[in-house]
Amino acid sequence: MIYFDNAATSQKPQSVIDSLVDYYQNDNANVHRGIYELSERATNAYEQARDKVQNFIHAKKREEVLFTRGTTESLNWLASTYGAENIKQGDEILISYMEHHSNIVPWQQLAQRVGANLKYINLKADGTLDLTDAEEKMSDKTKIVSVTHASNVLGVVNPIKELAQMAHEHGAIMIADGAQSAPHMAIDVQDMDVDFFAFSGHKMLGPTGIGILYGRYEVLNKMSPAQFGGEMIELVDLQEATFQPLPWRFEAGTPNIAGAIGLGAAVDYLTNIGMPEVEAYEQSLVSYALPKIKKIPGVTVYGPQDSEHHSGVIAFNLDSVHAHDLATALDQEGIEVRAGHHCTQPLMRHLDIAATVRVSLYIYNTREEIDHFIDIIGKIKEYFNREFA
Amino acid sequence: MIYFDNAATSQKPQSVIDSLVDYYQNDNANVHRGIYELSERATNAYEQARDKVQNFIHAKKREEVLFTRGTTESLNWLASTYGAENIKQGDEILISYMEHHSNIVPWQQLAQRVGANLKYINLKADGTLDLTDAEEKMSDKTKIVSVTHASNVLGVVNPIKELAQMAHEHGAIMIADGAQSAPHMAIDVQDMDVDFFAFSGHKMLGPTGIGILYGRYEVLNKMSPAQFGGEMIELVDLQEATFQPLPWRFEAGTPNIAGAIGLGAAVDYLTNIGMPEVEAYEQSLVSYALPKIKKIPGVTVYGPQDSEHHSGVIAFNLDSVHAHDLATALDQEGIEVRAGHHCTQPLMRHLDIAATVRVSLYIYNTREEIDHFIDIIGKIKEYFNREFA
Amino acid sequence: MSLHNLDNLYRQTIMAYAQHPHNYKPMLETESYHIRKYNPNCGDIIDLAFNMNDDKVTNIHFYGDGCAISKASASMMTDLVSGKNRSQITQLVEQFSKMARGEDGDFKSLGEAQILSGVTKFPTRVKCATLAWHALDELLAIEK
Amino acid sequence: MSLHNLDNLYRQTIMAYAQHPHNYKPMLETESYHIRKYNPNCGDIIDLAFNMNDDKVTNIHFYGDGCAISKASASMMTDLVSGKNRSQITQLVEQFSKMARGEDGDFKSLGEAQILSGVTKFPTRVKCATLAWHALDELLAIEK
Ligand SMILES: Cc1ncc(COP(=O)(O)O)c(C=O)c1O
Ligand SMILES: Cc1ncc(COP(=O)(O)O)c(C=O)c1O
Repeated sequence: MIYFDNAATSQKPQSVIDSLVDYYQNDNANVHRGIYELSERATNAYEQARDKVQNFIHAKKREEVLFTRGTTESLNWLASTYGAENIKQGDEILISYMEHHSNIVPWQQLAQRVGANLKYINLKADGTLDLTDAEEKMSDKTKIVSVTHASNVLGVVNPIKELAQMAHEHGAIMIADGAQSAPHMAIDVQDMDVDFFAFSGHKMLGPTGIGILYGRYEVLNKMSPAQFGGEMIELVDLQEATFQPLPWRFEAGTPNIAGAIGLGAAVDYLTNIGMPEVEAYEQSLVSYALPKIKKIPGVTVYGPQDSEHHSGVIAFNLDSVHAHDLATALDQEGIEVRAGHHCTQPLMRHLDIAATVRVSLYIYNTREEIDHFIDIIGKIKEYFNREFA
Repeated sequence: MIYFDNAATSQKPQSVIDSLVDYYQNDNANVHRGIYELSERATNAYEQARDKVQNFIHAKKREEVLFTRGTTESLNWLASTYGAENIKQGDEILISYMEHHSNIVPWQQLAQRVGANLKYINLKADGTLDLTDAEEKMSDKTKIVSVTHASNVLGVVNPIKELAQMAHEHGAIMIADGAQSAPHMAIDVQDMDVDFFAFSGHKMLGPTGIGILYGRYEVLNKMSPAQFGGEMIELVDLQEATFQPLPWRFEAGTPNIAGAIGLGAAVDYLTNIGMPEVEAYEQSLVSYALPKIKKIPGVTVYGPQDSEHHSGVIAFNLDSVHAHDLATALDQEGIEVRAGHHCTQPLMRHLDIAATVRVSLYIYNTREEIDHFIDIIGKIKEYFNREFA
Repeated sequence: MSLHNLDNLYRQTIMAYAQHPHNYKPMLETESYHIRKYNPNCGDIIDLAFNMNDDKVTNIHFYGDGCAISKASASMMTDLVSGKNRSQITQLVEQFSKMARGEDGDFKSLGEAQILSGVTKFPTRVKCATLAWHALDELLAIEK
Repeated sequence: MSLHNLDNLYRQTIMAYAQHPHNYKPMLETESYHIRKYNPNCGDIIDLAFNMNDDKVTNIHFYGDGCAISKASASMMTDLVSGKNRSQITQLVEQFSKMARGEDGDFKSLGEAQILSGVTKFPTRVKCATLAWHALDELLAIEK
């Protein structure tokens, strides 16, 4: 099987699977509560995973790293806590046309509730963010700028650092959706100067059900918890309660302990390879694949046309075979790609299309797989372009 | 090692661990999105887990079963969606003195926000719920009654069906916290006539990071989603969105797919034994353990004093050894118990104590373990009660 | 090559319809019955419209971006129901749903559309085949 | 029986203090410095109070429900700091924290409380040993 759907979720290395088995077989206990050794081991493993993530994204403090279910939950928490507390009627939230639904709908809901306005940064013809438009759409009314670091469709990596600078000049906070960047490149939240950064474990070799919300300490520490109960609590009276310090204040109930440990193992795996190496390898795959895909007659590739500016996500359409028919045919040949709107309906409308096929690559993909893929595409075209009448 | 901390989290059978490994190695893909076969397999496995849970708790429809992170998240969702939409100033929320923080603090927060009143049902001297007090405290102002099905401290199982009837007579909805019941007895949400039922996978042989919110279809279907983005969405315009039908409307973002599948395997494991058999076996352990613990000089057992009315959770104190010192000493002997407030601070104050030791049993515990435990307790008492001066 | 597996799905008749769909034309906005249906799984959109004359469906046509399966299915469906009345059509919709769920039965009344039963071997594509039929079903539920 | 491992923690001196704690008496509510500290991990509560006389701590005492470790630690701490001034005490608190974190150093100034270093082998119990010291630290931070 050739797995080309890594933007949806990645496969897992043996070391990640082993870390889960090892926890359940040898260290299985709840965290932060027991005063026996097993629970201490579980707690250590869980908190070490936090340290690993801290290093991975170059956060200043371990308290800035919160475990969530994934990117979607991280962004929802921001909308329901920071958003609800800081966004008032007439304020503006700025996102872009290339956002994933998870970075659109939470803000829509917030905007509707408080009477704020949700605005969209335009894209240029090559699919990259229009920074002039971003600049124009920012004003002192702008309170939140939330943009994806890397697109899950266009193969674009956005200049988050520049956006953060603009946002901060207008007194807004900067949120980056790192779901498609954290798995594929070195992340430095301090250098990018983001206030929040969200990503998912399952897209970066880790388990399902675990993700990260990074928050700059000063901002995060003023934010109310998103959920209540369990170990996030300090003192409970009958009518009120006080809470633990960061990061535990945001981790209500028994967390996904095995998930965090598995994510830690995934971080280890990626760190062993080196994130610059991961990025370089994927870049070499793209420069191999993109020209070949573009050479297929009748193909339209969305996003930048040169592989230098294109990440490992390649969305395209054939004029003669509908995206879904193509995906089904590829599946018959054991090649797994995605077809559809990729949870980016506003982007699809912006591009005036209903769906695309998407190939998304990761470290275990190879040039041979790409060759085979190109070969099969040719055969599929033939298959569908016979005259059937 | 003797593991007596099952109320915190349970150990996992090999079949549950294998189900995780099998998913990650053979079916790993995202759900509900792919049009290739691997994704279809992942989706089927995930949705089959929902069917298994539906059967396990005897829900009427599969749409009534939502996957969450655990009991705490389930209860928080209820407070932040059903609660926020239906509770107004002056309304009353009724819980009990034996609730876990996760079934207290979300309601406190809601009550504070909207100006509602949070009331507590009294306990009788034996630790059981005072139903006369419950009846008295319910009125037409009562909108939510939320009570634990089984206590995580007192070894009490509450008459949820009776409470639900009372609640419904007053036009309130009935929520049961099933964190300590679902792992240990047959659950029939239709027979209990609850509107919502919450529990955690990790306490019933399943993985961490997965839990259930059951909701009666008519009530659940009127509730707004708790989180937004990903597969819960139908159509997204720039300023608004429409959502999928139940159950997916409540499952934003990539869910804990492996967690759900593992929970399904745990349900299979328990169903194979049979929940009445599980309950009977635990009952036989309690009737063996409780009299022996009560015979220890200087011991105080909290909750019902007769094993017939006592679940597999036994909280006690020794007059001569503080709970933490006892737990540390037991840990040295390889016996893992919990000491502390068990996330029930209001209950601790109600009992006028700071902490207890807690033994909580499960299907893999044995009489031999209990014998050894009793034996060691005696030795520990001797150790601490020497004159050290 | 195992593309011949695809022949179960992309039968000659289906592909012919997909390449040259019947009753495929833009909405006039004057039809008395019109619905836009959306397949949230994939993003496909279908517009379906017709008039009712003497309880009989007339001038039925569809339009929109769709895969071969959905276009062929809409084509065959519009051919099939044209000139039929509500109760006849309701029965046909039921028959088609049953077939698409993979249940057994005698689906002769569906005519050419029987060929779409191959979709049951491709579970992820069932919605493509049923989209137009669901649209029709919703329109018929409206009493005018 | 491996209860003798416990001897690392429950040393004779510690147990003697736990059984017969020094400066263990209820709050008077007239002390100029008073704090209630809570260990959220376990539910233990400690009340700590003293007066300041000429920048010196006097009449220091504690009260509350606690395990042997926390009682012994509070006992030794109150003995140790009684009569000392802010800056002396701040140094002692720092020394104790260092020791409890398992760092190397010369902790002679802590006197008998050095014996509590055994707690570093029982990580889940470190907070029991430090609770009273944290309470003291917080009280000293208050300028009056
Ligand atoms: C850019 C982007 N943001 C957010 C998400 C949502 O991630 P998750 O489903 O893990 O919450 C995804 C992945 O689907 C994504 O590609
Ligand atoms: C009665 C009760 N309710 C709720 C919870 C919280 O469960 P979780 O931590 O899995 O969310 C627990 C377990 O700690 C419990 O015992």
